[in-house]
This record gives sequence, structure tokens and C-alpha cells, in this order.
Amino acid sequence: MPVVTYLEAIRQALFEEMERDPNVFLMGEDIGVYGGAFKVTEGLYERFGKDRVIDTPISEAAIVGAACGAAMMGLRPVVEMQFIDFISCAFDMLTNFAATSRYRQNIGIPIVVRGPCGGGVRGGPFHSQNVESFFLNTPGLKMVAPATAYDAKGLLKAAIRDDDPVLYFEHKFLYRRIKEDLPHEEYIVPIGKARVARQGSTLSIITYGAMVYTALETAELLAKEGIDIEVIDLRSLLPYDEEAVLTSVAKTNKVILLHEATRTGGYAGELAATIAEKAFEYLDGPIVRVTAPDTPVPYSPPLEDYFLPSVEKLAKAARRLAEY
Amino acid sequence: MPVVTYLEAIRQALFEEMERDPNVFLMGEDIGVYGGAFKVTEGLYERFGKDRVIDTPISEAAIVGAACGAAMMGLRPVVEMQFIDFISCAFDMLTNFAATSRYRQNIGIPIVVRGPCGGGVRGGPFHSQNVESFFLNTPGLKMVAPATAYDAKGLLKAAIRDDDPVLYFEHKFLYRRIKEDLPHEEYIVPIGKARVARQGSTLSIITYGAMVYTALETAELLAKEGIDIEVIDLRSLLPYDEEAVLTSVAKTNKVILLHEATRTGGYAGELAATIAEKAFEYLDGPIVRVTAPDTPVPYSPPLEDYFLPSVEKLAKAARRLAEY
Amino acid sequence: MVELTKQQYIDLYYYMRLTRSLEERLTILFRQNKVIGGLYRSLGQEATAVGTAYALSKGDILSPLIRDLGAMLVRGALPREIFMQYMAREGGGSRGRDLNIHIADLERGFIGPISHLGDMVSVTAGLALGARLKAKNIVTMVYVGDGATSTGAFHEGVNLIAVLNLPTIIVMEHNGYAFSTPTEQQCAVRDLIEKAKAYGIPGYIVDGNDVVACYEVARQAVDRARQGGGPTMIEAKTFRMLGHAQHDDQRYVPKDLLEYWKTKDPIDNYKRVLEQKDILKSDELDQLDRRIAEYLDEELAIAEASPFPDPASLLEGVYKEPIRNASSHLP
Amino acid sequence: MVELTKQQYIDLYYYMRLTRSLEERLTILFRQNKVIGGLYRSLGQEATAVGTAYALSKGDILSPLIRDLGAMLVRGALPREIFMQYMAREGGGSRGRDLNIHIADLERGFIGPISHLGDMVSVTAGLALGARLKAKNIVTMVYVGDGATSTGAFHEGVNLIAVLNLPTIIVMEHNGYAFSTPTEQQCAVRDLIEKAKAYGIPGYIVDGNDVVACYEVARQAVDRARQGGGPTMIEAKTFRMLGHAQHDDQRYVPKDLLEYWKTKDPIDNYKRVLEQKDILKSDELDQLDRRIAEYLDEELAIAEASPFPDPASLLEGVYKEPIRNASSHLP
Ligand SMILES: Cc1ncc(C[n+]2csc(CCOP(=O)(O)OP(=O)(O)O)c2C)c(N)n1
Ligand SMILES: Cc1ncc(C[n+]2csc(CCOP(=O)(O)OP(=O)(O)O)c2C)c(N)n1
Ligand SMILES: [Mg+2]
Ligand SMILES: [Mg+2]
Repeated sequence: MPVVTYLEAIRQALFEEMERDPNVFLMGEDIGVYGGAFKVTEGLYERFGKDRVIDTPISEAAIVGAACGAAMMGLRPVVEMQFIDFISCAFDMLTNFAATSRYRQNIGIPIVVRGPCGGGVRGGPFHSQNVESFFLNTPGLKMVAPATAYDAKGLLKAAIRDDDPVLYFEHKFLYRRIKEDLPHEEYIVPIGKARVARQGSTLSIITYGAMVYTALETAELLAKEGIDIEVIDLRSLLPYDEEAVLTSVAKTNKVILLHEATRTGGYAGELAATIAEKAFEYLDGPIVRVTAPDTPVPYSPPLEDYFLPSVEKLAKAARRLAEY
Repeated sequence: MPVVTYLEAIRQALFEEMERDPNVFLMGEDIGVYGGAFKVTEGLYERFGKDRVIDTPISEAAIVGAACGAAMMGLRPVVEMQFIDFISCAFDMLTNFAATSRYRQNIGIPIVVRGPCGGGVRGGPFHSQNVESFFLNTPGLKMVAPATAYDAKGLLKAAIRDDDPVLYFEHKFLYRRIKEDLPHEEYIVPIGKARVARQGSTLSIITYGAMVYTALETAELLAKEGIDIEVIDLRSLLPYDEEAVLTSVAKTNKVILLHEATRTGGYAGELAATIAEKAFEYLDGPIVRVTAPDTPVPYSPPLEDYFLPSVEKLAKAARRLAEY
Repeated sequence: MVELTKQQYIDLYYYMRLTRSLEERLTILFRQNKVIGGLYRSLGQEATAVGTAYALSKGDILSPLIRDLGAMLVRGALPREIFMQYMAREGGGSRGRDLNIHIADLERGFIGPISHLGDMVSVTAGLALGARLKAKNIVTMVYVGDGATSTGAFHEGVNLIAVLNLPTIIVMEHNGYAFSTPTEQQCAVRDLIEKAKAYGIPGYIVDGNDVVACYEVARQAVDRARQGGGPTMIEAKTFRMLGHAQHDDQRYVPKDLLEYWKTKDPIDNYKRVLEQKDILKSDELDQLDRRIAEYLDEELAIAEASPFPDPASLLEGVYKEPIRNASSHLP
Repeated sequence: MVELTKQQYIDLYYYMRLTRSLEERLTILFRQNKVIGGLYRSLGQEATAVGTAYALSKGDILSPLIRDLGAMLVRGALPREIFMQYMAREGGGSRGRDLNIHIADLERGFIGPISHLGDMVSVTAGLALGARLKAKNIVTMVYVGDGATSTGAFHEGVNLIAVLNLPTIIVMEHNGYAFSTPTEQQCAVRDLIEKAKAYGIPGYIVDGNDVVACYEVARQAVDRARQGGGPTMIEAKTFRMLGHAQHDDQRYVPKDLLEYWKTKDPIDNYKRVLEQKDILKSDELDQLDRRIAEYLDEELAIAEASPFPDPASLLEGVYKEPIRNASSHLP
């Protein structure tokens, strides 16, 4: 099995899906000749030509709108946001057109909108965002956020084959830092299924994206202190695997919700509400959130390092909860 | 004290603030000569002239952007969205420019963006939305959602005088249905302070906007059954009155989170997370959400009536929780 | 110049008359509280919608604006569907989920717009792009009002159409107002067609009240697009003869403007054309009008008999496969 | 025609040279890993930024694009501030919170753009609108690239400027590319100035590599705006001589294009002008260059000595008054 980076896994998924299905095509800024700002689509223009790898003007709303129209004609467009931060320019198109078309007029919109999210690379307030919460209150959309190369590939394939609009958040910090052996055979990671990244009994950390690694590192650290942490990697954010979450809480009885996005209005709220409603009986301690604080993503290293949830902060929260 | 509708209360706040401070001015579509789609700004054009009541092209992003620029020059722009649903077209401008300016470049953006939200008027998917969750994960913004004429006036004055960007959600169902005696004297309702709309001991319902009335009606109904409900009207959504929420939960030990917006990713998540973390010790039952289901807002009366949280549904949830 | 057959001349009249009569019925239904929500009339603008849409062929697709009922009828939308939509019935194309003429049928060649103005430009571009990738030679058409041309969505969409050289026709309905806002306050050009220059797209102005002229200019654009010649922008100069919606008495519109445009009524004038060209005589026209009235009676009866949607269906169709727990809060 | 004094001629050289030298220092710092994040050069475009900004007066305000360092320097931004910004130090105008030239000082007359292209057009319009409401007679200027003109935000902003007849100058920097995308794929017009027609705004094309020409066209626009004559759009034809950012070797740019534009280097050519006009001799120019080098040494030393921001300040300044509990999750 060849060793493949997270970034390369994404490219493989695009490549294989384009090979498999002539309806799959790509649109985005600088994705063709240049191969994308992060080189995710490198080589695809050469392989599939300019009709299937379309360099567009700087118009996120129109790109998504055109993808919706093409999807209505039976195509499977995959749109790249150069940075996921620019998806805010297509917010209206996604929440009002893409999300409602099936419900209103019985026409599904099988598009994927993907792009690099997340911090840790000194990108500042406009190249580091995590945007999942912007879209969480819009029925009709789906969202995924892979943490591993395996999932990056499998979830992108699932997203492309899905008949509804899927937002696919790839964490730019992981692009070249994560390497894995991937199977030769084709596989899919179904949308809506979480993964137990580590078994544990003292408490559960539920997270996704780059924070999965922070959780795992913390778990290793605290294992030495006798604190046995279970880590759930959600993989899909909308829909998410409620059963996996509730099962883990029922097992450990204590839970930390961890994400890189800022606290107020962050994804953890949805999880907390579900757990506090459906697993209340199982809870032996408060539901704890560990997140970034409520500021824009700062640029300077000391600020960003302090901003991002760290092993240190997470360990502190976990120790306190374990003792509760 | 004259009897004043919710809508008239908003107009009074605009009028009085424009009289008080020459820096306050209005921008929006059809707000001048026509007086606004709902006639909220009626008479202001005649009184303050075209320089302070500016009819704009259909360009929500530019209207908000221009308001930001004017605010940087010391003005206090109040922008109307014809329906709050169209704020999605200004999502980028609000979350990326308005919300970050103070943090990034130490220039505050004292703008107010107001508009009619909510359902119950057969407006369909694009004239009935509740958009608070779109913005809840963006530090730098504030949000308020008055339920009474008193608060509508007092909160709008507070929003206009606030030095940061405030989104002001006025519920269109309440515009002419709610009437109240308002004080002759000037008053302000501070942002960030909730109101105990009804004292109770069995359980708390925490809500805002038009749902306050659903909660109060349910409370009256269940009072006859011996269920004594406390109703907290948040009034402010960002920041919200954490103390009032926790105090109420500490008192009643049971809580229902009620909102008109759809369930997944709705505002209740934030409240649930805070309660489950900070008032865990006080909870004698699961945190229950009563919300609209996860669909676009449907148009047809039987669908919309079933979609909106009703006294019937709320009472059912409250009875179940009371028994828990 | 395109040559019209006698039947085509009659068709154009038929659809304009059908549009107006249907809207008149809707107005009555509105007063009876049977129309739910707002009602947006196209009185005085029927020629624009009918003439341009009539230039399309089977397989082509359009996206209408609120005032393009006529275009929908040309593409085969049935009056009963429109009645049911406006009365929020199950049988309306959106099953009571959306309002107005927000319904779609790719077979017949129309899609349902959303309210957010300008957005449909890029969606319609995407239809054309998708068809091209599928090697289908179709043309798409999108309608925007003078007001909608101010939106960023319009700009991005038209620019994309131009760059990709898509077979898409952009019809700008210049009807003097956007709600209460006159075009002078919407943009600083007198002719909307100036905007075509910014995109490098050929642009034509047409008398939007002359149905044959609308057909001809659209037909030429459609033919060129179908032959690979790319997009066209059309500015149809017309006038909104009623308020923005039923509740708007449009007191902000100068009376003499309304007087002037009344003399240009697209149906009255076209009747004269038909008589002059000896296509239909006055009594034949009356007969046609009566047939339309009867047809609408039948269609309305069907619509009125149709049920409201069943609340139990509320959760259906948000996703292809329902998402678990979406309903857990319902009683 | 505007007449330049000798000092003004020299100023224009000074700011172009200062821009280039400062960026050269930044490139070295980048290689030393002292610049944090991306570095965007304006090599070859210095004349556009410097010449247009030089036309503004005290009180006027501009919003630069990534490649308008020269405009910032003209408005009084200090090299130390720029160094500190790029090195993410506390002393940069954003206190390490934002990057690049995203800093503001309304006193000196510049605001910090956000990355989302096009957005600053309406913000800059708002500055002018606000000033007008305060009865201040100022002019505002906003820079956009060829790529940014495709955004909806650009369109809405320019249209609003036109309708409100604001004293705002829109400078379109046509430098051939938006990242890797050539202008032919960005829009279907060859001259960006065609876009001015869509807004009813007067438009001028200028040689963006001729600093005096840039100054003159901008100065006329500024004078007209100040006298109530409203906005102007300017297309400066120039070329991006390096990649989009440091990591981009721009292999997608045809070599002969680069060769051609090298002969049009704005500083080299302007040197010849200064010598021909007998404003500065070759050795005086060299002397000025040396002074600039020394100045930059001093400024860099100050910048390097300045600390990184203190993490304890992270939560400061999100709101005027801190919101309770924002920090509750920190250790
Ligand atoms: C983005 C957006 N903003 C505001 C509205 C509210 N609105 C609905 S119709 C309308 C006026 C439209 O005018 P125009 O485009 O000229 O079309 P007309 O009604 O004249 O046919 C407005 C402002 C909207 N639908 N979408
Ligand atoms: C809305 C938006 N989409 C995408 C980007 C990413 N991006 C940054 S610079 C750039 C190219 C800009 O080109 P142009 O406007 O011509 O300016 P230039 O770099 O040539 O000076 C892109 C696509 C962005 N900043 N904003
Ligand atoms: Mg109009
Ligand atoms: Mg460029």
C-alpha cells in the first residue's frame, strides 16, 4: 500500500471519480493550469482538459451558482474555494439556492464545495477560518471534515456520489503533515458515520479535523496518569453520527467537546444539546467545551498558538473532568 | 402613556435617535419615499430628508459596506434589510469586514442592521427566515431580538448607541399584533440583559422573539395543571445574559430551550452547552429543545402551522419534562 | 428578419391574453383571500415575457422573474398549476413549499427561481454549461429586472456567462421601477444595455411592449447562441402598470407616466396589428378571449378542488435520503 | 494639465524607489524566515500605486490592494510599520492580529483592506458618504485588481458610488494576471475601462508604468471629485513582474511578455525622465538611493527590536467593552 499524504488522498479521490464518471468536473480559481493554490488539483487539467477542469473568474457566488445549474443537468460539479474563508461570498447561493432546491422544486443539487480550512499556518483572519457553524442551521446541506488521508479520500468520493450538496472541509495544516498507507482497492467512507479513533473509559473527547490529533496526543499523555480517554472523530458534521456520540457518552459518562472554531456558536453547541437531551441519564459530569476563544483568527505566532486549542489546555480540562 | 405597536416602537426609536444625534442616518431599499416594505420608516424621509434616509440600489453587500465606511467616519448608520432573509447577501461583509475591523485595525464599526425576521405570515422559504445562527460563531458582532414593544424601542436605541455592529431582528409577526403602553420618558434597554417574562418554579423555558408569547401561553395553560413555568425572554442573543439563564436553571432545575429557527445548529445549542457546562449540578432532567424541524420554512398554511413550534407541542414537552 | 406564421402570430396573442386573464383571476382570488401571500402582476409587461420565451425551442430552459408568468405559460405551465401555487395547494409544482411561480420542470424547460434577486443568472449559466458538457445543444434564458441588475450576483453571473461564452440570453426587463425605486436611483445609466459593454456581450434594446419585436430580437439571440455565437443581453423597455404587489398603490409613480404607458398597452396594440395584418378579426379575437375564459374556469375548478398539502409530508424531500432525527422534536 | 514642481518630481521617484527597496528587504527577510506568511511583491507596478496616491491631499483616504505598498508609503506609512506587520510584531499597525499591509490610520488617510476581494469598494464609498454627511470635502480612492473586478462586491460598490455620485476614485490595476489567471479568462473585455460604461462613470486608461501619467490622471479625477463632479474609474495598464506571492514562479506567464514589460520598468524609465528634465543627475539619484538604503537599515533595526505581541492581549479589542465569559475556556 503506497504512502499517501492527506493532500494527495484528496487528489486521488478527484482523479478516480473523474475517471469513473464523466459527469464529474471541477470549477474554481486557479485550479487548472496552476493546479490550485495548494496544488490539490495538480495534473488534473493535463489529464482531463479544460472542459472538465475549469479556471473561473474570482466570483465565488457565480461559481457555486453555475455548479448548481450544471448539477441540475445531471452533472457532478466539484467546486474549489481557494481558501474556505471565501465561501462566505457564496453563502447566499449555498443556503438559499443549493440547500432548498430539492425541497422546493424536487430537483437535487449534487455538488461538492471543497476548500482548505483551519489555522496553524499563520494565515491570519481571512485564511484560517473554520466555517462549519455558518452552515449548520441550514437544512438541505451536508458537511464533512476528514482528519485522516483515508477519510479524506473516502469521504470525498462519498461526497461526489451524494445526491445532495456537500461542503467538504479539508484542513490545510494536515495537507502535507499527514501520511498514510491507503488501500489499493476502491473504498468509500459513508457520510454520517463517525470513527472511534481511540478506545477509552474515563471520558470521551468528541472532535473532528486537525483537532483529532490534539485529542489523541492528549490521550497518550494522560494515559500515563491513568486517565483513559476515548476519542471520537466525527468525520461528518451534518448529518453527524448521533449514535456513536451517545454510545461513547453512555460508556464513559463524561465528555469534552473539542473544536478549533471559536466557542460561542461553535459546533460543540449542537453536540451539547443532543447529549444533554438524549444522554442526560448517563452524564456523570458537566459537558465541557474546549475551543478557540471568541476572537478573529490572529496572525502572529504567539497569538495564534495561544488561540488554538492545545494539548496543554485540553489536558488541563480533561484532568479536571476526570476528577469530577 | 400612549398605546404603541411593536412596529411603531421601532419607528419611534429611529425617530428619537435621529433627532438626538445628527450622525444617525438610514440606508436601505425603499425606505425613503415609500417608507419601507412594512412602513417601519414611514415619515422619516419627510422629516429628515434624503441625505439621512437614503434609498439604495438592490445591493445588500454594498449597503452594509457603505454603512461600515460611514461608521468609520463617525456616523451611526442604521441599515434596513427589506426582509432579514436578504442579509445572506451581506454575510461576507458583516462577518469579515464589520466584525473584524476593531480587532484588526482598532476602528470600531457602530452600525445597526435591522430587518423583519420570522414566520407565520405565509412568506415562504425566503421571507420567513430566522438568521441568528448564521452569525453566532462570529466574534465582533452583537445580536438582539426584542419580543415586546418596550424592548423593541429600548433595544434599538441601545443598538444605535453601541460602538460595535449590532444585528437587530424584529419579528414581522409581532409588528402590528403587539401593542403596549410605552413610557413618555426616554429609556434604553441594555444589550446583554434578559428579562424574566414570568416567574415559575417547575421548569424554565428560555426563548426570545415571537416564541416568548408561545411560551407564556403555554405557561398559562399548564398553570391550571399545577405546572409552574418560568419564562426567560433573552432579548439579547449575542452577548446573552448567561447569569439570568443559569439563575433560572438553578431555581427550577429543568429547562426547555425554545426557538422558531430550525433545530440542528439553532441557537439552543449554545444555551445547552453553557447550561450543561455551568449549571450541570442543578439539572434534574434533560435539557429539552423545542424548535422548528429541519426543513426550509414552508409556505402553505397547513405546512407552516405544523412547522412552527406551537403551544400544543411545547405543552407536551413541558408536561413530559415536569414529570421527569 | 424572422418570418412568423399565422399560427405563431395567434400564439403570441393567446399567451399574452392568457397571462392577463389568469392574473385577473388571481386578483379576484386574492380579494377572496384565496391567494395566500403576495400577488405580483405583470400588467403591461406581458409582451416581454411572452415574446422572448416564445423564441425558445424544446429542450431550452428559462428562469423567470416574478413578473414572467407569460414566459412560464409559453413553456407549457398550466393555469391550474399557477392557481394551485398561488393558493398554496398540494398540486402546485412546489407542493405548497414555495410560492409564486417558483416551480420547475426541466422537461418543459423552466426552473423555479428563488427570491434573492440576481442569483438565477449564474444558475442559468450553469444549466447551459452542464448541457454543453453533456454535448446537448440547448439555449438558456434568464430574466432580471432593472433592480436586480444592481446585485453582485447578476454581475458575477453575467461575467461568467461571457467568459465561458455560454448560450445564455439575459433579458433585462426595464419596467421603470424596482418596488418604489425608480431606475435613476438604481443605477447611473439610462439604458440598462450599457451594462452589456462591461461584459463584452452584444446588447440590444427592444420595445418590451411589442410582442413581435421581443420575439424577433430574442429569436436572433437564440439562433446565434445555438450556433455557438454565445450570449446576448436584451433590454426590454416596458412599464409596470400596477404596484409592486397588491398592497402597493404606487402613488410614487407620476400619473402622466402611467397615462403614457397606457397608450402602449401590449395587448391592445397587438390586437390592432392582428386586425391590420388580417390575421384575426375583432370577433375572432373575442371568441378566443371567451375560450380562454372558459379554459380558466375549468382550470380554476380543478385547482380549487385540490387539497392543501398534508402536514405529515413536511419533512419529505429535504434530502434524497432522510437524515435521521430530523423529526425527533415533532409531537 | 497639472504642473509638477521639482520636489514633486523627486517625491515620485523617492516613493517608487522606497517601495522597491523596502520590498527587496522584505524578500531577504522572507528567505530568512523572518517574514511570516506570504509576501506579495509589486515589482513593476510601483508607478501605479505611487502616482495615483500622490494625487490625494491631506484628509483624503485610500484603501490599498496587496500590491499597493507604494500608495501606503505616499500616505505616510513608515517602513518600520510595514516591516513589523510582515514580521508579525506588536508594533505593526494591527498588533500582530492581521497581516500584509492590512493597517489603518484615518489621520494619515488609509484603511486596512480585508482579503475578500472587492469588499473595500463599498467601504471606501461609505467613507466618502460619511464625510459628505459630515460636510467634509474629502476624496476617497480604492484599488482593485483585474481579478477583483469580477466580484459581486466590486459591482455593487461601484454602482452605489455612481448612484450616490460620491467623490471616490476607483483605480483598476490591470497587471495581466489574477494569481495564475490571465485577464482573458477573467472577463471578456480587453480594456477593463469598458466596465466604467456600465456605471455611467467617466473612465480613463493610463500607462500604469508611467508615474507622472498616473499622477496626472488621478489628480484630474481627484480635483473633479473634490469639486462635486463625482467618481472616476481609472484603468492602469501595468504588469506583475513576479509571481502572485513568493512561492509562485509564474511559469504560466509567457517569457516574451515578461521581456516586453521589463523594458517598461517604471523606475528605470523614470530615472531617464528625471535626467532628461534635468531634475536629478545620475549621481544625485545614486545618492538618494543610498539615503533610502540607510533609512531602511534604521527602520528595519527598529522593527527587528520590537517584540512579538503578548498572548495575554489576545482577547483585547474584539468589542469596545469586553463581553463576559469570552475567556472562560482559556487556562
Ligand atoms: C437580494 C434581494 N434583495 C431584496 C429583495 C426584495 N425585493 C423583491 S422584488 C424587489 C424589486 C425588484 O425590482 P426589479 O428587479 O426591477 O423587478 P420588478 O419587480 O420591477 O419586475 C425587491 C427589492 C430581493 N428579492 N432580493
Ligand atoms: C473573494 C476572494 N476570492 C479569492 C481570493 C484569493 N485571491 C487572493 S489574491 C487573488 C488574485 C487577485 O488578482 P487581482 O485582483 O488581479 O490582483 P493582483 O494580485 O493581480 O494585484 C485571489 C484569487 C480572495 N482574496 N478573495
Ligand atoms: Mg423593475
Ligand atoms: Mg491582477
